[in-house]
Amino acid sequence: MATELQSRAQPSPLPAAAAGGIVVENVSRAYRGSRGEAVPALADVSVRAARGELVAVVGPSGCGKTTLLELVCRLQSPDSGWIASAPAALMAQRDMLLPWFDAVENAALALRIAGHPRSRARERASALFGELGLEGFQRARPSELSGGMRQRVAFLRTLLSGKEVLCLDEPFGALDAITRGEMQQWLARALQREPRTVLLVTHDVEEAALLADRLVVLSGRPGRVTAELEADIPRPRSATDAAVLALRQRALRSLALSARAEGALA
Amino acid sequence: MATELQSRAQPSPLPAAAAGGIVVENVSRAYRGSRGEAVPALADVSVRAARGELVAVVGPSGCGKTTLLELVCRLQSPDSGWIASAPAALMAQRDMLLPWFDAVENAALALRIAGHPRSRARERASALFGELGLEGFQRARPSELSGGMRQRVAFLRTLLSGKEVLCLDEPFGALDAITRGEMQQWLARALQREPRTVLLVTHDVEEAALLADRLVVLSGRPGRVTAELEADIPRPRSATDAAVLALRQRALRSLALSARAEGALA
Amino acid sequence: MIRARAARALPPTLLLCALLGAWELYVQASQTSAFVLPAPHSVAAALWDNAGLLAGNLAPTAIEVGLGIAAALVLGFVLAVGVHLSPLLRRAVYPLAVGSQAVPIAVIAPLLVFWWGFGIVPKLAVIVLICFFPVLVTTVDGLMASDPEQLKLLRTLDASRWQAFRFAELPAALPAAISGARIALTIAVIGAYIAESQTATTSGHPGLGREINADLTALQTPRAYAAAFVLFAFAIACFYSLALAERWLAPWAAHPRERGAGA
Amino acid sequence: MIRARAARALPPTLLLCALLGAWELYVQASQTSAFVLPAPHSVAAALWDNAGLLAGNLAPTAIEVGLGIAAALVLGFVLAVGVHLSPLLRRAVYPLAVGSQAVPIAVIAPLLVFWWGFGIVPKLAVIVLICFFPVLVTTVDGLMASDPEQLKLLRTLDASRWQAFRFAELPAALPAAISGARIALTIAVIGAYIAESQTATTSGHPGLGREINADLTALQTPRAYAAAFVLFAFAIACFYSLALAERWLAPWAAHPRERGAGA
Amino acid sequence: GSKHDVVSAHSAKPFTLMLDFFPNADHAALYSAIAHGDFRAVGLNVQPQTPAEPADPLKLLAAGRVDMAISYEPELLLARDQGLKLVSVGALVQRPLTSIIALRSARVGRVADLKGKTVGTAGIPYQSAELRTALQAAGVNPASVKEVNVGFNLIPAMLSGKVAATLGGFWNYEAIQLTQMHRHPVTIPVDRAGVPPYDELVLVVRAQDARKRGQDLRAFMQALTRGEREVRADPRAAAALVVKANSSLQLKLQLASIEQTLPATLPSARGRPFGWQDAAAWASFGNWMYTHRLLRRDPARGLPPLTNEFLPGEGI
Ligand SMILES: Nc1ncnc2c1ncn2[C@@H]1O[C@H](COP(=O)(O)OP(=O)(O)OP(=O)(O)O)[C@@H](O)[C@H]1O
Ligand SMILES: Nc1ncnc2c1ncn2[C@@H]1O[C@H](COP(=O)(O)OP(=O)(O)OP(=O)(O)O)[C@@H](O)[C@H]1O
Ligand SMILES: [Mg+2]
Ligand SMILES: [Mg+2]
Repeated sequence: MATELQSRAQPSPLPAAAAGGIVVENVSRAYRGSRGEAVPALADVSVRAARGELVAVVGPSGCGKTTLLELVCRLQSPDSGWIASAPAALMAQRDMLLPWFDAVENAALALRIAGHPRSRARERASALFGELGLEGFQRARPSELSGGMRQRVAFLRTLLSGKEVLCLDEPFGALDAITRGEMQQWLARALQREPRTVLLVTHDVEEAALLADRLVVLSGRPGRVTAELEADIPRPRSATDAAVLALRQRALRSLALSARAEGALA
Repeated sequence: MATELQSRAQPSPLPAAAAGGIVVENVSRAYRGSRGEAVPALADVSVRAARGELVAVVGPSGCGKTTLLELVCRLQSPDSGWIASAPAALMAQRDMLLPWFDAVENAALALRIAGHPRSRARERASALFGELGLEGFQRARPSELSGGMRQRVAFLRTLLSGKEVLCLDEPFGALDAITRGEMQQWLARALQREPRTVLLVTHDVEEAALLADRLVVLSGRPGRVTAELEADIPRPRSATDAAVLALRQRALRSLALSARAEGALA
Repeated sequence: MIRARAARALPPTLLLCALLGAWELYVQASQTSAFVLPAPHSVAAALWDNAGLLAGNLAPTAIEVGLGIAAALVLGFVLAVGVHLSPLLRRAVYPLAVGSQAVPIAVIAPLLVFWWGFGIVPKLAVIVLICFFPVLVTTVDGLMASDPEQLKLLRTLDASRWQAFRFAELPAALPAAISGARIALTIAVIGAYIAESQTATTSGHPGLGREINADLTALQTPRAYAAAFVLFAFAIACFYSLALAERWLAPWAAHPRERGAGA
Repeated sequence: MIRARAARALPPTLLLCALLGAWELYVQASQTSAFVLPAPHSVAAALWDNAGLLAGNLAPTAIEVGLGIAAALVLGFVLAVGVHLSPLLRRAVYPLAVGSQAVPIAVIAPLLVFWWGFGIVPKLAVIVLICFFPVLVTTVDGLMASDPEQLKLLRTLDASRWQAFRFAELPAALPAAISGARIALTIAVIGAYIAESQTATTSGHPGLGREINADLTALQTPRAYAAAFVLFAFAIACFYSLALAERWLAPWAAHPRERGAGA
Repeated sequence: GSKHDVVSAHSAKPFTLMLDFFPNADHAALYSAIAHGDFRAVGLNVQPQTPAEPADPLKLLAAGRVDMAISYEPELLLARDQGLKLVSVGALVQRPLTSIIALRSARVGRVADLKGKTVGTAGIPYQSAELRTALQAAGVNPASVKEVNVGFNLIPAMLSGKVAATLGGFWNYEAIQLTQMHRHPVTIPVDRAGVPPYDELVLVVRAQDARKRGQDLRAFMQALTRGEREVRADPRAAAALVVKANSSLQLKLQLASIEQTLPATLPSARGRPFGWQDAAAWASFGNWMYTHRLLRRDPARGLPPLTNEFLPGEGI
């Protein structure tokens, strides 16, 4: 299994530790703003996900969650700190469907890239459309899909990449409560069948409590880890389980605290 | 006040009834699919919003909510039925910020269009950035904003249009729980100061229960109205109010029912 | 359908008629010499009288345009892809391609004839030299303008450079490339004229370009105008046939507004 | 910075040197007549010996290019906007603009001289005729390709047709228009050559185009090549100065990849 | 220019003259007369213009854009056949300059040697007819010779071995050029190969001007005659003036060209002035063009295409 290291500083013993999982250690990242000033997005963030773990990341809007995922997927490099991760697939916040391909072709993109012949790739992707409630829309162009349908196609594309690590950026944000619940169950089952390491960014704390093994709460910009909540709740979980509800409350409190701290700073 | 009528069939006495509000009556709408077949999106939908009312629309993904809003904003015409509405502004599901303008310029777009001089328009929009947690990002380009920040800029742009009717398509979908709560309160206050008619599409039933005067639940594709729930709950509301929780539960049940009905049909 | 088409052809036809009318009036009123500006009616007469000759001369010109543009499109496109994929090529070849556009054909024509003689080859070389450039520029610009977010996506899916090109950059650049092809196709017609003027020909039907030059020196001005009119119409035909082909090549770019909104 | 620039200029310079070397070898080996293909060293000598003359002749040509391209950009752009905003203009004017590209300058040159005499005006007319077209096509295509969702947005904000154009279509089309301007600017140089060749001139410093033709007929082939080389370099300079201007005109389109990713 | 120039430019009448081609040795008399102030002395401010192509001068003359054009006798006859009311008022060169030129390396010594070979022309119809006439006169079937239109690239086409010979180059120009390059051309002027002689370069005006502006034309011819004498007196100075007008030219070649052309600038008939045109020769050349279907109408009918009345000592 290839675990790769990415760093601005000296090498570290992280890769071995990452083995199939994710290690983010003391990572900071700032953007250059429109007037050339530094816009710090992440400050000294450390997050670990062991192999097969699902770690949820919650935090106020603009705190650097998307930045964190792009760092793990090596679309950006950290200004300082180390990151190690097995090959990771990213489901971006905006669906990024390619307008020149139809829905199946978009979903099957990873298979095409991996070298599968076109018809086989389409077949495999098409078979899953029914399960995601997209039956009949295989040949629709992205512009002919609703927002939630687009998101599900993008989700499917990410899953079909077959990568060991999945970075999901608000994967169900455009779905109604019922469809979202179905998709969460579907994901949980899929991960049970074929365990993968998942870094899940979500703004729905309930979703985090339902799916995660661990919750990482980030403060407002620049994002710092303000809390890490373990979710030792047996599966399958339901939104009405007491443990889930309790975790949700704890997470909300941490989130509110970190948001307030930010407000105090501002 | 200009209330305009849009219809494919004979004229009707609707405009008068709409006066500052929205009347959608027996509207059906089908798209043409990629292979030329009809894709019904809305079937015989009737929705009314009196002047100053906030009507929330919930329904499974792909049931035609976005279509409904575009019909009200006259970006599409119905295949049958009547629609009447005061001039309406649309906040689309995807933020549609213009990449060549900075954040304030995007927010101030409606003011520019209304003929305000550039500096005045920017000033007015800029003043609201702090309230939405965007202070300091006035001159950032859309590509330099996080998903939630983009959404808030788009929201601001819609509000600044000054239209009597607002059609909001999942306005807070990309926001974390805390920021979302703040934005909901902000909207509620803004509507109290300056009442407007709002058609709010949301996939968050709690949000609907918190904000709406009435909830319209749509069935799965093609969307039909399966329930209309009155929300006679005094304001300000809180997510923990018993009435809000009860409404939320009722709405979820209707939603689940309509989703199941759809599943039964499929 | 047919009625709609007829309605579409109406405005340009009307405008053309108006222009021709104004031209006729101007010639009559100003008494301009027919050798500087023949009246439309005498051009029309020349067109009618020489229909066979003009048709015979259109054939070789059309063949030159067809072969030349095909080669130019391929060259322009391949160069664009090369320039896009290789920064080295971009820096080395692109400036030379730009400069090549400023070299008068008259300077290199003797060399072309020296190398390839009197046949069609030097003419095709001229057309290619003139026409590859718009395709090159628009395609390079189109490729550079593709969405960086899409490229990020492809990177996370481990797409190779080539796959990123094929799945994202190429389709995104196609509309721009088609713009370039449109320009190239149109100027291919004048390119053929220049090619015929500047390189040697054996006789027979030497092409419309040669015919125009011969008519001009023989002071057969109305016939030269008639031949130019044939080129004019031919260019329009080429241009609009590409517009048709485009819907098939890049349907997602085929002007969504014409499909969309309310449909 | 300066070092980086020097490094950038290296590949084209090396390639140019390699090409010149190959050319020199070819001429020496094949014993090609200097009147068909002069050797680079004799072109270089001609360049050196006639530096003053060439510079003197570049001046009027550069002025023609400058004025001509300015007028062509304005015409192409205004026509594109007109064609885009008015379906009638689109149907009426666009085909004629396409056809205009196929009319040989030689046919209309006497008319231009008849109208405007021997000065710069008919030359500018020729340059405009040649150069407005790429701008027209790319701008029209760019305007048509703007995002229908953005236009929906503007409609809900009650934007007038003109505002929709100004706030959405125009900025979206600017990169494509710049592509067209790039092509136009490059071919303006050859346009000036054609203009000078095809219209009559009084002497003095008649421009590089005239000079090339006079040199060719006087069999001063190396000097014709030297003059062509000046045009070659001039076109490259024009092209890259527009590339600089572009960053200022349409910063959001200035190749995000160069700013972005990891920066 | 000196102060003197400026003053007289005001008093002198502008007179636009369009050349047949780039300024060259054939225009030596013109540039000499300009440089020596001969035109100004007769009240004309002559401004030469260079055309874009050889057909332009007559067109722009007929359209009234220029006052006089230098053209070729065949071109003038064609123009008149097309209905242009133009007339030649003097001959600058009294014989055909157009020649069949071959390189010695092509092993063409006489017209008959062209049999089975490729000949380059500039694609001008009457020159093709001249080639056919020459071939027939030499007993060669024109069908056995391949004619290639090489435009203005006559010499490069020969030097690159693509054609064995060319018809269209001038014996006083291309041939001298090749000689100076040591390429030893074989030169056969077309009037030595069976084509009736004609005046290669003529001065053409509008017929109406020939009627109304006789004074200007007479003055022009008078000054030009003076210029011609100056050339004769000092060919080297004249060559320098030509080179000054067209910097592409080489002095050595222009001087040789002027010297060799001088015999052809004066009429062969004794006692005739510079510029004299032989009406009989014109008639016979016109007839040749007519019989070769280069003209639609017999030029013998209608008004004469030439007049000598403005030459010094002629006319009224
Ligand atoms: N390309 C960029 N250039 C400059 N600043 C950027 C850029 N991308 C992001 N930022 C800034 O970095 C910060 C973090 O952005 P990021 O997208 O990671 O937030 P996020 O946590 O994903 O927020 P959200 O929940 O709203 O999606 C924001 O303040 C944003 O303005
Ligand atoms: N332009 C189009 N062409 C064809 N079909 C379309 C088009 N737009 C929408 N549809 C179809 O119409 C249906 C309703 O779409 P709409 O976007 O209104 O759904 P929605 O309720 O907004 O869904 P979501 O909650 O996922 O955003 C979907 O099945 C979609 O596939
Ligand atoms: Mg984000
Ligand atoms: Mg929607």
